[in-house]
Order: sequence, then C-alpha cells, then structure tokens
Amino acid sequence: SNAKTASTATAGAGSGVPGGTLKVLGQADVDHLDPALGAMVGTTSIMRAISRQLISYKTVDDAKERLVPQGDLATSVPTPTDGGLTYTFEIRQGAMWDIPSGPRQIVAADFARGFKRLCTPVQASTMLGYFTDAIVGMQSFCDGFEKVAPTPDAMTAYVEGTPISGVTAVNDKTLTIKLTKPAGDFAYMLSLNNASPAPVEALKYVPDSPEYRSNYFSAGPYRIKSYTADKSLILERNPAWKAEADPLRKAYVDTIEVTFGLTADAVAQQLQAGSADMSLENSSIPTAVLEQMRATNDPKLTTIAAGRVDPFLWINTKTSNNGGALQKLEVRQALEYAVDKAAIVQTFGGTQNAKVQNGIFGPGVIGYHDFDLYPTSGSKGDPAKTKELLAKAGVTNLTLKLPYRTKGLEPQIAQTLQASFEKAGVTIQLVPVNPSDYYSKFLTNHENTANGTWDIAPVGWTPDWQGGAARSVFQPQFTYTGTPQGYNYVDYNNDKANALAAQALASTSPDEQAKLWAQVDEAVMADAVIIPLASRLDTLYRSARVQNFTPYALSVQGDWTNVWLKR
Amino acid sequence: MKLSRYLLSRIGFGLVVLFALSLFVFLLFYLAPGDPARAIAGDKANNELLEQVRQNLGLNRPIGEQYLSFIGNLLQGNLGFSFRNQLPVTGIILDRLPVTLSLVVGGVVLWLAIGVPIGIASARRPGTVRDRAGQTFALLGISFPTFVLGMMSLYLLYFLPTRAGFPIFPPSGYVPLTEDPLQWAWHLILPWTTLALVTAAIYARLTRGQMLEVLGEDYIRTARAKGLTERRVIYKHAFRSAMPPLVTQLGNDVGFLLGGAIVIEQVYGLPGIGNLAVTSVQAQDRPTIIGVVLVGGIFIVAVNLIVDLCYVLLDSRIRTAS
Amino acid sequence: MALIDVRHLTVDLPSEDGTVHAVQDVSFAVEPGEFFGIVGESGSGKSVLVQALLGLIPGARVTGEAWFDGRDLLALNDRDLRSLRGSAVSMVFQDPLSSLHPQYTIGAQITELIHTHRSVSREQARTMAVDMLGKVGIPDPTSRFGFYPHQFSGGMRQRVMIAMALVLEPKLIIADEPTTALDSTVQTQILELLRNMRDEFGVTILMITHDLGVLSRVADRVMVMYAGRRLEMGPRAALFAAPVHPYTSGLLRSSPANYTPGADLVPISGRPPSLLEVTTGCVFTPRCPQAHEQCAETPPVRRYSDGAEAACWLDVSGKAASVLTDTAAQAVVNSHPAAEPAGDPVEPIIRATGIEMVYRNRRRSSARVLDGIDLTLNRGETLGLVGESGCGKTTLARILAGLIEPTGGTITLAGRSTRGLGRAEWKAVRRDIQLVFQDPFGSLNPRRRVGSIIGDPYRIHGTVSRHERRSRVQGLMELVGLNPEHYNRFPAQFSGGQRQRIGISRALALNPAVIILDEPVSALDVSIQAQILNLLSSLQHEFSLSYLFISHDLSVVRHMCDRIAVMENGRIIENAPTEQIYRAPREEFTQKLLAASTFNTAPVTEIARTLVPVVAGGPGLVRENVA
Amino acid sequence: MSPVRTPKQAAAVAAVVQRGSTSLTLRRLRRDPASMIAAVFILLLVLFALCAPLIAAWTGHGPNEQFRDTGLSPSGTPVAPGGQFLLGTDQLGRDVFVRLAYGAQVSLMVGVLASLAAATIGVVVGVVAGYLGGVVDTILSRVMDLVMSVPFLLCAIALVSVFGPSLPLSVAVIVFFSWTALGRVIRGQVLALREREFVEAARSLGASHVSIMIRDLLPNLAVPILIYSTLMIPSAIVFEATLSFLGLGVVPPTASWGGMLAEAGNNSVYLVAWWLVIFPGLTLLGATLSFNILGDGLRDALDPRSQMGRGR
Ligand SMILES: Nc1ncnc2c1ncn2[C@@H]1O[C@H](COP(=O)(O)OP(=O)(O)OP(=O)(O)O)[C@@H](O)[C@H]1O
Ligand SMILES: Nc1ncnc2c1ncn2[C@@H]1O[C@H](COP(=O)(O)OP(=O)(O)OP(=O)(O)O)[C@@H](O)[C@H]1O
Ligand SMILES: [Mg+2]
Ligand SMILES: [Mg+2]
Repeated sequence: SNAKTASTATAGAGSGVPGGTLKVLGQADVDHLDPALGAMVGTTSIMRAISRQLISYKTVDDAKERLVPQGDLATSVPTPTDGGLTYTFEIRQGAMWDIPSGPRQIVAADFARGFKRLCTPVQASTMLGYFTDAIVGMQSFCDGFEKVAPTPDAMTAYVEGTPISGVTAVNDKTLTIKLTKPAGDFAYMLSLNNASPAPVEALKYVPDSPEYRSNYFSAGPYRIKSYTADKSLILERNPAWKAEADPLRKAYVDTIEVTFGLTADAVAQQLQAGSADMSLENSSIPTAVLEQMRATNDPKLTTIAAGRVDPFLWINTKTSNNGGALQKLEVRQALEYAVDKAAIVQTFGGTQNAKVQNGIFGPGVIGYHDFDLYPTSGSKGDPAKTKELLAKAGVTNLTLKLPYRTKGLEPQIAQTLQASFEKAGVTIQLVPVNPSDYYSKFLTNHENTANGTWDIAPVGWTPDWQGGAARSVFQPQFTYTGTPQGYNYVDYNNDKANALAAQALASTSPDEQAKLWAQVDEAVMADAVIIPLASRLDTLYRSARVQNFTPYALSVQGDWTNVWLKR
Repeated sequence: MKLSRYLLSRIGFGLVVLFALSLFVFLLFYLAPGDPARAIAGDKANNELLEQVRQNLGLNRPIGEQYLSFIGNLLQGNLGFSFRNQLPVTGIILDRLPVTLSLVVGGVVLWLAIGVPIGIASARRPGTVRDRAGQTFALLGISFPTFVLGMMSLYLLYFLPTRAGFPIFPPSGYVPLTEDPLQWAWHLILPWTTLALVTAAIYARLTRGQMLEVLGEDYIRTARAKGLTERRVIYKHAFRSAMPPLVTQLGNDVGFLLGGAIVIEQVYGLPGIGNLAVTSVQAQDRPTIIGVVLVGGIFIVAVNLIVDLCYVLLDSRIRTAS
Repeated sequence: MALIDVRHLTVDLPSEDGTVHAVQDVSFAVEPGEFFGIVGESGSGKSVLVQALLGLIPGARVTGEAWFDGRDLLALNDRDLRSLRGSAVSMVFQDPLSSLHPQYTIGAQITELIHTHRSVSREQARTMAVDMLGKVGIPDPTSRFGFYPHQFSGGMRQRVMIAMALVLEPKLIIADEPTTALDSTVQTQILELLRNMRDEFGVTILMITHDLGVLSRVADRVMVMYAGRRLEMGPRAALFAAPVHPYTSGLLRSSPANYTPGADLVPISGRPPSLLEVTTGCVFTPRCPQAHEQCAETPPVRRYSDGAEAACWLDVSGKAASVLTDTAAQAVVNSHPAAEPAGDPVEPIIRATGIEMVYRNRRRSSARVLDGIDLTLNRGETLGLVGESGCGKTTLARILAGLIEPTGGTITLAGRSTRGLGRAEWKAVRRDIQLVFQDPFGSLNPRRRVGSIIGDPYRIHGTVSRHERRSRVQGLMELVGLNPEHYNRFPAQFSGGQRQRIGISRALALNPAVIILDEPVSALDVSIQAQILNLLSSLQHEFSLSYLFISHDLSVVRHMCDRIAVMENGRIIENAPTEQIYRAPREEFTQKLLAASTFNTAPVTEIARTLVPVVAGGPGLVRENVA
Repeated sequence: MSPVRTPKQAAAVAAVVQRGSTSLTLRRLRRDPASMIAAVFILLLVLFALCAPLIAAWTGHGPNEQFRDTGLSPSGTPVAPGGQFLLGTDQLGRDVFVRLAYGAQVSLMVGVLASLAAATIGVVVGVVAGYLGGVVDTILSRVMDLVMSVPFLLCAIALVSVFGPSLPLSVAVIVFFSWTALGRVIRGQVLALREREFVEAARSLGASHVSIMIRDLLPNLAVPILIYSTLMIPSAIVFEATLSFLGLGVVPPTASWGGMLAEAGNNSVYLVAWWLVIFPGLTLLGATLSFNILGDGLRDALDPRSQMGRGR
C-alpha cells in the first residue's frame, strides 16, 4: 500500500517507478546509527531515510534551491520572533513513529527529548556545542546530566523529569525554542540529523548501543531490517510512514542494501559495471577512473560543491622546533608562498575536481569570496619569495615534520607538498600516520602540538551543515575561549575576527552576513596559521539504472529517498 | 596409550602457542603508543569523557589484571567488544568467516587439482619437456607476488573486457553462497584462480620433489618388479608415501589462509577475515585486531592438529605404535 | 633347454659424467632348478644386469638377447613384460625393510601381487598369502598377515619378501643380495630357506652376492663378474677349488674366510676401473699379477672339461690347480710371524671390569645394552671382539674410548682409572687411545681437506705447530701408503680403501698405545679388505700397538687376532685364544658364527682339466665376432 | 715399507673417475642456461640499483622530482612511456624509470639484508639445537614451532600498525618470520650429521663442542645455507613488497617496487596507466624469478640428488 501511495504522490515528479532494491556500497561502516550522534557525511544519507527533522531540504539539481530550508516535520519554516530569539514550530500531523506498539504521531515533546539525548554523558554528540551555545537552558541541562548515575533508569528519570528551559512543548502540535542570542543560521542547524526527535522508548537504550541499533525507532520512510557491523545495512519500508505526511521524500525503492568495507576502486568498478547503484561516500571515484568518465562524457557523473576546504595546512605555532621559527608571523607568511596549489589541484584530477583555495571558507559557504593575500603566479608557488622572506626573518635550514594519513590521495598530497617546500629550501619529514590515529594522535592531543610532534599538518574541513555554515567553519577551528578545543589545534584566537563573527551571526541580512564573514576570512588569513590549498568538488556517480538522481545537500550525495530504478 | 599421549602433547603445544600469541598481542597493544580510549570516544571527546571510557573498558586497571580478565573472557569464548561498534568481536569474526572459508576451500580444491598432477607428471619424467614446463610453471607461480598477479588479472580479465563492452568476469565483491550459489562461484573465480595459481606452484614443486625422492625408493622397485601397472605404482605406492609432506604444507597453508587471506581479500575486495584485519588495524580497533590474530592462531593450531591426526592415519608406524 | 639364456647382454647407463658401461657383453644360461650365483665386487654390474633383464632401469640402453621361456625379454613390450614380472620371474632385494612399502600391511602387499596377475577372490588371495607366509617360516601367519613391515625383524621381513616372490609359483627367482643386510646367523637361515624352496618348489634361483662364502655354500654354478664383464663361470666345486681366472684366485686368496693359519692374505693390488671407458683387452690387466702383453687384446673364452669357463689368455688346462697351494701366484708375502704379545702381560693396557650400559630412552623403558663386561687388553696384543649386530660392540668401544660414560663398572687405562676424569684429563687420556671407524666415508668429514683431517689431532691437542703440521701429516700419509701430494684433496676423491688409510693415519697421529678398530674393513670389498688388514698388521709391529678389533665376521677376526672375545646380548660369552675358539668353540652361538664365516667347499687338490672346443650357440657362448 | 703399496696406482685411477666438486658444480651451473640468464639478470639488477644516481643524472630526473607540466596532463594523468620518460611517469609526475632504479636499491637491500640476518639466526639456532640436543633442542625447536604457528602476516600488520611503518621495522619483521625455515632445515641436517662418524671421530680426538660446530658441522651445511639463503631473498623481496602494498612498508617518497605498485593500485591509476603496474610488476617478478631460478640451479648443481623442499 505504501508503494501505491508513493507512486500516486509522485505523479508530478515525472515517471517515478516504485519498487526494487537500491544497492549502495560504502568504504567505511557508519560512524553511528543514531541520529543524535551520526556526524559522518555518509551516515547522513542513511539518516535521511530513517529519520526526520523539523527542517530539511528539497533534493533538486539547482544548487541554490537545494539549500533553501523547508519544513519537514515542521509544517513550515517559521520566522523568528522576539528579535530573532524565539522560534515557534507547528508539528506536521500524520508523521508517525515506528514503534512496536504500533504507529504513533510524532509530538512536540519528542523534539525536546531529542535535544536532551544529545548530551547523554557516555555518548555525547559531537554537535552538542552548537546547541548548548544556541538554546537557552541547554547548557545547564547538560551540566546536570553529567551528575546522573549511568543507569538507564536514572537517566530516563532525569531526561523525563528535567526540562530544558528554552525548549517548550506548548502542546503536542506546537514547539517553541528560545535562543540565547540571535542566530541567522539556526534553521540550518535544525536540519541536522542531530536535531531529530526521539520517542520516549529510545531512553531505554544507551545512545547508539548495539541494543539501540537493533531496536531503532524510525520516523523516515525506511527502517532498519538488519545491520551487520562493517558488512551490511538493509533498510526496508517503514509501514508507519505516510507519503502524504512527507513533502520531501518520495521513497520509490522498496529496499536499500548498504554494503560496507569495499575499497574505493571496488566501489567505482561495481558502479560502472552496474552491479551496485550508488556510493555511500562522496568523492569515492578514483581520479583515474574519473578521468576516463570525463573523457567519455559519462552522463552518470555529477559534480557538486559542498564548501569543503580540503586540504589545508595547519601551522603549529606552539612548537619550539627550529628555534620556534613557526611562531614568527613572517616565517608563516613565507611558507604561504611556498606551496604549489595548482599541483594539489592537479593531484585531485585537475580543475574539474578541485579549485585553488585561498581562504578559510570554501565555495558555497556564505562568506566565501575570491581573494589571495599571498598571491603567486598561477598559484604555483613562489619558492624564491619564500626563500627571500625566510632569509629576511633570519631563518635557515627549516625542517618541518609533516604527518599525513596513509589513506586515499593523502600520501600523494603529502609528497607533492614535500616537493613544493623542498624547492623553497624547506626540508619536510614525512610522518605516515594510521588514518584513525591521525586526529587523536597528532592533532587533537595538545601535548603533541606543544612537543612539536608535528609542524605542519594537512587536514580537511567540511562545514557541519550547508549554506549559512560559516559559523561551523570558524567557531570550532579559529576561536579560543580558554579551554582547548578539539579542532583548534594551536589555540588560535583573533579578537578582531571574533567581533566580526559575532556581528555576522546577529545579522539577519544575507548580504551583510556575507560581507562580514568575508572580513573574518581575511583577518584569519592575515595571521597565516593555515595554508589553504584546495577546495574539492564532490564527484558523484551512480549506476545506469538509477533515475532522478538529485543531491541532498547534507549528504552531498544522491538522495536515496527520491531515486527510482529503471528496470 | 602412546598415541593419545602424542596427541595430548600436540594439543598442549597448541595451547602454548595460543597463550604466547595472546600475550604477544596483548602486550603489543598495551605498550603501544596511542590511546584506545580516544579511538573509541572519537576525536571530539573531552577529557572527562575519555576518563569515563577508560573506566568502562577497565583501561586504567593494572596490566596484569587486565590480561587476566582478558584471558578469563577468552576461555568463555568471549573476545571482548569492538571499540568501533561495541559488538562482540566473536560475532564480527564469525560473520566474516564464510567469506574467507569460501575463498580458501575453493582455492584449496583448485590448487591441489592444478599443483599435484603437475608435480606428479614432472616427477615421472624428470628432465623432459613436460618436466621443464611444469617446473617453469612452478617457478613463475612461486615468484609471482600475489598482489601483482591479482592486479594484473583484474586489469586484464575484468577491466579491459568490461571497458571494451564484453564483461566476462564480475567486479570484485562477494555474494553469499546461501543467496545465490552461481553468483557466489562466479564472483570468486578470479580470487580462487589467483590464490590457486600462486599456491599450486608450491605444491607442484613439493609434489615433484617428494615423488622423485619416493620413486628412488627400493619399495617402488619392488612394486615394479611385482608387475604392477605404472599408474598403480605411481598413485598407490609412490604418491601414498609422498603425501605426508603435502599434508603438512596443506595444513600450514589452510591454517594461515583461514586466519585471513589478507592480500587476496584486499585486492578483490572480499569482506573476509583478512579484510577485517586490515580495516581494524586502520581503525586501531584493538579488541578486533587481537581477536583476529588469536583466531588466526586458533585456525593454525587447529588445522595442525588435524594434520597430526592425518599423520596418524597416514603413517602406519605411528598408528601401530603402542 | 635353459630356463633363461642371456646372450651378449650389454647395458649402458647415461649419466652426467658420461655413459656408464655397467654391463658389457655378458652371456650365461641357467638351467631349470638350478641355483645360480653371480658374484662380484661392489659396482661390478650385478644388479644392473638382472634389473635390466626385467626392464627395471629407466633410461638404460640394453642390447643383446635374454631368452626366457621362448621369449626374448628384451624385445617384449611393457605390457607383456609386466605380466611376467612377479608371476613368472620374481625378485628378492637386498634390504628387506626398504624394499617393502612401509605404509601397507605385508598381507596387502602380497595380495596386491596376486590380484595383479590372477583373478581370484579376496579370500582366495588371502589364503594363498597366508599359506605361503607359513611355508617360509613366519609363525602364526594368519595374524601376522595384517602387520606392517616395521613390525617384523630383518630376517622375518626377508622371509616376507621371499614369500611374496614365491606366492605365484614363478619359474625364476632373482635374489639380489638377499642376505647382505642381515646378521650372519640369520643369513644362514635365509640361504637355507631359499635352497629348501628350490628343492620343494623346483624354482630356479639366480642369486647375486659379493660374498664368495655365501655362494660356496649354496650355489650350483657361479659366475664371477668384474667391471661389468663376466670373467669366469663354472660349477661351484671347480670354481672355488681351482679358479681359472687370476681375478677369481685373487678374490679367494684375499678372503680371510679362506684362511689357513700361518698363511697370509694376499690382496689384489689397485682398485676396480672406471666404467666410463671401454677398455679393449682384459679389464683386469692393471691389477693382474700374471698379466702379459697379450692381455691388451680381447681374451678368448676358454672352456674346460670340468665346466669352468673363463675369459683369460691363461690356459690352465692340465694344471692341478688349487688356490691354496698355488703359492706361485702369491705376489707378496707377509713377513711377520703370528703375533707375540709384547710388553708386560701383568699390566694390561686396558682393564675393564663389570661394564654396564643402560640406555634410557625418553619414552620407552630403559635398554640394558651392556651387562657386566670384563675385558683386558694387553700391550701389543690384538683382541678380537665379535658378535651379531646390536649386541653392543660399538657401545663398548665408545665407552672404552671415553665417548660415553658407562652406567656401571670401571675402566683402567694404562693403570689409570678413568672414572671421574675432568675434561682436560680426558683429553690427555685420549692421546693414548684412538678409534678407527667402520665407514671409511662417514668417519671423514666430506667438506674438509685430507690434510686438515689428518692434522686435526695436532690442532686439537696443540702438540705440533702450524708450519710443522704439514710435513708431519705428509709423513703419516706416506706411512699408511697414501701419496703425500694428495694433501689438499677431499675425501670423496679417494677410494674406500684409501679413505680407511686416512682414518688410520689420523688415529696414528698422536702415537697412541691402543687403537680400537670398529669394523674397519666390513664396508670394503674383499680385494681391498686384505690391503687394509695387512697394513694394520704391519703398523702394529712397527709401533707395537695394541688393537681392539671389532667385527661381526669371525674370519676377519681370526686372521688378525691373538685372542677373541665373543659377545652376545651385551655379555661376553666366550673369551679365548684364537685357535682355541676356532678349533673348539664352546658355545653354540660361537659355532653358528663360525659356520657362517667360512667357505664350504670340499678341498680339491687335484683337477685334471682339459680345454673343451667351443660349440657355437650353446650356453656360455664364446664371443665369436667382435664388433 | 708397506707390503701393500699401491696408492700411486690407485690414485691415478681415482683421478680419472673423480672430478673436483667445485669444478663439477661450476660445470653443472654453466650447463644450465636458465641459471646463467638468472645470474646475469641479477647482476644487471644490482648494476641498475647501483647506477640509480647515474641514471637520475643522465635523465636529469630526480627520484622524487615531480614533473607537473611535462609528466602529467592538466588533470593529473601520468604520461605514457616515451622519449622524455622512458617508462612513463607516475601519478605525481615522477619518472618511473628512475624510481624503478632507486626501488631496486630498496628491494635488493631488504632482500639481501633480511636473508642474511635470517640465515645467520637460522644457522646458529639450527646448529645449536641440533648439535646440543636435549633440553636446548626441545626449547629451541618449540620456539621455532611457535614462530611458525604464528599467523605472520596478521602479526606483521599488527606490529607495523603499532610502531608505524618504516624500513628497519619491515626488515625486522621479515627476519623474525623467516629464520625458522632455515633453522629447521639446519637442525634436521645437524641431527643427521651429528650421528655421522666424523663427528664421533672429532670427539674421540678431544675436540670441543664449539670446534666441532664450526669446523666439522658448518662446512657440511654450506650447501643448504647457500641454497636457502638464495631462496630466501625472493621471499623477502616479496614480503617487503607486500608490506609496502598494504601501506606498511617503506615510507614515501622513498621508491620501492611494492610501494610503487601500491600507489598504482590504491587509486586505480593503473587502469589508465598500465605502465605503473607492468614495469614495477615485471621487474619484481623478474627479480624473484631470477633468485628462484638461481637458487634452484645452485641446488641442482651443488646437491643434485637432494630435493630440498622450500618454504613459501
Ligand atoms: N641408474 C644408474 N645410472 C648411472 N649409473 C648407474 C646406475 N645404476 C648403477 N650405476 C652404475 O653402474 C655400475 C654397476 O652398478 P650395480 O648396482 O649393478 O653394481 P653391483 O654389482 O650390484 O654392486 P653392489 O654390490 O654394490 O650392489 C656402478 O658403477 C654404478 O655406479
Ligand atoms: N644412543 C642410544 N640410545 C639407545 N639405544 C642405543 C643407543 N646406541 C645404541 N643403542 C642400542 O644399543 C644396542 C647395541 O648397539 P651397538 O651399536 O653397540 O651394537 P653393535 O654390536 O655395534 O652392532 P653393529 O654390528 O650393528 O654395529 C643396540 O640395540 C642399539 O639399538
Ligand atoms: Mg647391487
Ligand atoms: Mg657397531
């Protein structure tokens, strides 16, 4: 019956054909199978199918329209009142939980519970910081939660008994959220799967525990049929879901089968051969294969930008290696001139796959603009200038430790960087690092930073959401409030940039926001703590039988809930 | 009585091997740099969270205590829980087993079917063209690094035909036997062949060497003097005696491969135990790595025990010793 | 009509060094029911000859004819030949353990043969096999049927082989050294068995051996091979009493089994030729004491009235020939008289009392190998120690030489007790007591040069400086009759006899008082054996050495020793002067040993022999046309 | 003096029959064209490795130098073999030919070093265990059994993952897991040799254990040591290449054959640039094949009767 409703509902969208099994291939397993915790981009595709949020997006080809917030579980996107501090949502009727006792309407209280679950002590969400900052009373709720005994009963009692003062379920249909300060991007934040509602039954389980995974409560068009870690995830239709209560998802296919653990090569091969349909990761096509697809003008290939600055180099301003040379601004600026960014772009397969990047915000993020504080001809680097500046700074024989992940193109990028720097007379020691150790061992561990375990480190950053996402680039990486932050490896802080950012966040005019964020960008770049290298476009590929392949902004991948299969 | 004692001593040794192995892996990871708590808690975890994770996993207890509880769990068949997804390691490994098993069983059948006859044919007429051909095959097979052969056959047999529009072989991947036996076999043909070619070579050589040795034995002359047909002399008399070293080699190979045909699984993207090993290493998922290494050891020990049993059956001298 | 008639058989074996002409132009015929012996030193081509007949040598080039039952074996196709093997012609090989498949029961191996040639039921085959096993003297054959070869003793295994050979009632049994690997007493039993089988079943037996003594007891007719040729053939009595060919006489004279007290062994000088080249003329010429110019031409085959035939230019017709009285042929005479004990008989050089040795095996219970041995060796004396394989001779030798510690008993070496000696003290003692081993190849390190092997004692004991060592070693080499120029050669470049000389010279290096000789000649061919025995005697006299001479062959011991101790199961059962043991053996065991070690031919003093004109086409064919 | 004087005669005969073992060996080797070709190939490889800097100078291409403009298309595709780049370029625009030469240094060094080290350990352990016997033998044999029952590739991966990839660690891992094969063989041979009478003879002369092991046993082990060490080299080369292929071997940008193949495989570059697999692959194959052939040839020449088995 679902299939029928789906097909009738999509009559307008063209000749959508319901049914079939969508085969998706993934390289890595999901990071979490819990909307509160899922943060990996690939996981977002799954969350699109098995969870719903207040706000979401249409999946369309037009890059602008794709980023316009739409009501999902909210009937519409509200305009904030109270000087931008209060949001009032009307909950869509007919949207149901899939719970063992039978379908049940999703109500306003479920959203409050969803926020509360974010700060479960054992398994806190990585996105938690944004919400505690933004929502009134969230911080104190979370502080209280930490003191609760880690038993399901005590935690349930706390969650159900303690309100977040800024989140109110006025009635089942109405939800209000009060903000600590105006936030022009709050609607975008609510589109994250981390802001999903949670049914009361979810409290019986530790977030993302194996028990939770096997008793998952779906709100989306699909639910989990089976999950085998590292191997497969099979989604089947959620009988509680109603097409008419979901304006954004059509849910044509009957089953979605995700297989994990393949190499990027294998994924590409299988998509080409048609034995699988889509890829879980974005940019999983090896450049060589991409090259070939481009040569044949393969229509199944699409490219989109997701604001990803990847890679860029962090410069360790805390190390005393090389006599503390990197602590000097002139030295860092000298290094900015050294890198052949064009070569990095070439490594990604040329300008069709990546663009030279000169600022902290990637294309697509509000605040991105074309500028270069350290221009070199053709962005190919200027070794002579570097040498000159280094000489001026009185630094000779610079030897830098450059760690890199032994994964994908990263060894190649590291070698390319090495080649660039060596042309400029800077010696690079490559330090291969196990991919999963990379952040924990080298970067987030502040001791390593202070001890000089690394000097310059290539990293990548994707904004946590799309569109008005400058905050999710700037705040975690370039602000320092006294307590070390995970991704601000060198405790970088710039008061001028902070002030500009605060203005931008309070602003409601997109144009003004853009201007202010652009100034933030330039202010940070003037300090030369990072060397932006390239912004990568994501290349998406699918099998020939996939139809209506339109990207979902958050997963940066074709939307599983809107494709159909040609048979 | 002697027999049972022999077997008991073999079992005892197997246990020692496993114990040593467990100690090795445990110490390796205990002494290793890097923080497992951070690996579990994720990159963005704060210090309190890390401490909590350590507490939960018992990572802050003394090493001896940790090892004891590890061994205790092990004895109950419990290899602990994966850092990555909190699932029991035993289950994760059991889940991968059918893939590796399919690969190995098919490979064994194929490589024996290729290697042993070549070896016998070579040994029957040493120095002839046929022998030379067999020897050349064996040398090539032994010298071919598995991943080079794998990459080359993927390129030549899969990629080129597929690009040319005549797909012969399916791309990498695994289809469970229970799901579609035909597809299962079809997907495994290239891995099987690759595995078989590089391994058959060893068997061809070993068989040839053993057969040459046995064919020089006095009892082979006796068999010929009895007027037996050459076939019977070769297969019933000579091959019978040439078998024990082959069985040993087979035991070693099967044991090692069951613990993960790492290279083949990597090249062909098969989600077997070897693949699990590589992914767990990349994810620093220590319980899983420990589990995989130990299970690999268990396979080797178990298969070697089977080999010992086969020896008892094969060798009249051991069998009749009492 | 001969059962098998071999004519001009030539076998060439291609090998890496060139073609080995293993058998050249050999003809012989065996009559039905005959016991035909082929004798020859190691490498003379005996095995190749018979195996070539049945097509068992892959890669061999065989020419000639071999008529068996009206068919030429050499012209048969594989299939027909196979059908003859095991049924009409069967073989018994030397080593009964390695000749039986270790992984199958003996029953299975016998019935396999039956099923290959006869279509009978399994039960019938089993009955046949069990019957035959009973007939060859396997007790309780029904239950032994399911045993594996390793569960039998050597003699029993050989019986099994014989049973297998007989079970299809073949016309011809070829036995290739069927008793060489066995103890002398067991050897006698097996020979007896073969002869009984011949008498009982009327099979024809063609037996190969290198042991003249064995054939002297059982064969009807004997063929002597040397370097791939047939040198002589004739009835047993004539051949042993009055050999025609100088080689045969040489063999007999150099064999200690043919010993008469007072007389000396007369070795055949030199060593057998390489088979890689074909020599024209008589192959034996270089070693023949009676050689003359004519021998460079192919000798005629002369046939005499008493059935003897030989390929030799010598015409012995009319001569009264007996090898033992034919002193004219003796090339050299040993000069020393029967040894007289030198030194003080009151103080023996070795006195061992109550030696016990118990080996404790890890799994099995302990084995008592020596059980209260009392033994003295006087200065200048040669004491013989004989006994069957495994009775503990070597063990005793090793204990005396201090290589292993006995579990009980005391040893006094030159008046000094060896109990509780430290390493350094033992090292000093070792200079007085040296060993010469059985296997002349095994006891020399194949990867070291002869000079360094012989010089080892000097190096280890540091008695001779580095530069002096060479001349000392060369002196030793000269002493034992080796060419000192071969100082830098490897042992493999020497013959068996020369290797044994190397071993002896090494033992002499430190001027020991005693040399223990553990079966020093049993691995050598008779013709070489005599050379070594004579060398030992002369050295003993030159340096007044004392010898402990170990052997399983009583005749060798008798030739060498003043006194003989007979060992059985770790005990010395008889210890008396040589001639006393020889004439009046007390123990039954000693008597058995004695019987197995002497020639058993009636002495023929007078033979009237005439040359017989040759009839073409007959057996023992004269070579008519030299190709 | 002696009544039985014939040695000169006998020696003369001996000279005809016996041929010196060395000359025989050389003759056998020379008569085996495959071995000769293999030996020549190995020599060429060694030369190739030694001349790597010369090759770099001659081509003007450093091993890690990236030719972004001439060696790569704008979209980063490597350039096929041709005039400027004899064997083409890799995904970073480096000269494959030059890197192959530098890779030869690594592969050969790892192969030879690891084999030598493993052979030394194997010989020492094997000789000591076999000769001394008893408890020492039991312990050492058990240790060998133990090392052999370890899933080595898994352990190698675990080890390298903990300590990080590096060339010395690779060599150590290779050595650790390959000495046992030779150790076992040597032990077996020594067990047999120990029973030979010449050892007994040396003992009866009062030679010490060490003297027996070195003077008497070692020369007799030359053949298996030589053969096994030769055969160990290709295994070590492949082992190193496999580790590099799994990303656990040498650290970029150092060129090694396995690493080159891994880089070609990792991002499927080889699908558009076959030369990235073919040249390193064939060179690797050629090297292992040559060492195997030479090892076999040596075995046939030195020890024609034996069929010494071989490990993996
Ligand atoms: N397969 C073979 N290839 C080359 N030469 C061989 C082969 N078999 C035997 N020979 C050689 O042929 C000669 C005769 O060997 P054969 O075995 O017949 O001697 P034999 O008289 O039986 O000696 P033994 O008493 O030691 O058994 C020897 O020189 C031997 O080395
Ligand atoms: N190291 C040992 N451990 C256990 N038993 C042994 C050992 N050495 C010898 N024996 C046993 O001791 C017995 C006597 O052996 P020994 O070598 O002294 O006999 P032998 O008379 O020299 O025999 P042969 O004539 O065969 O040389 C045999 O039964 C043998 O099996
Ligand atoms: Mg013979
Ligand atoms: Mg003995």
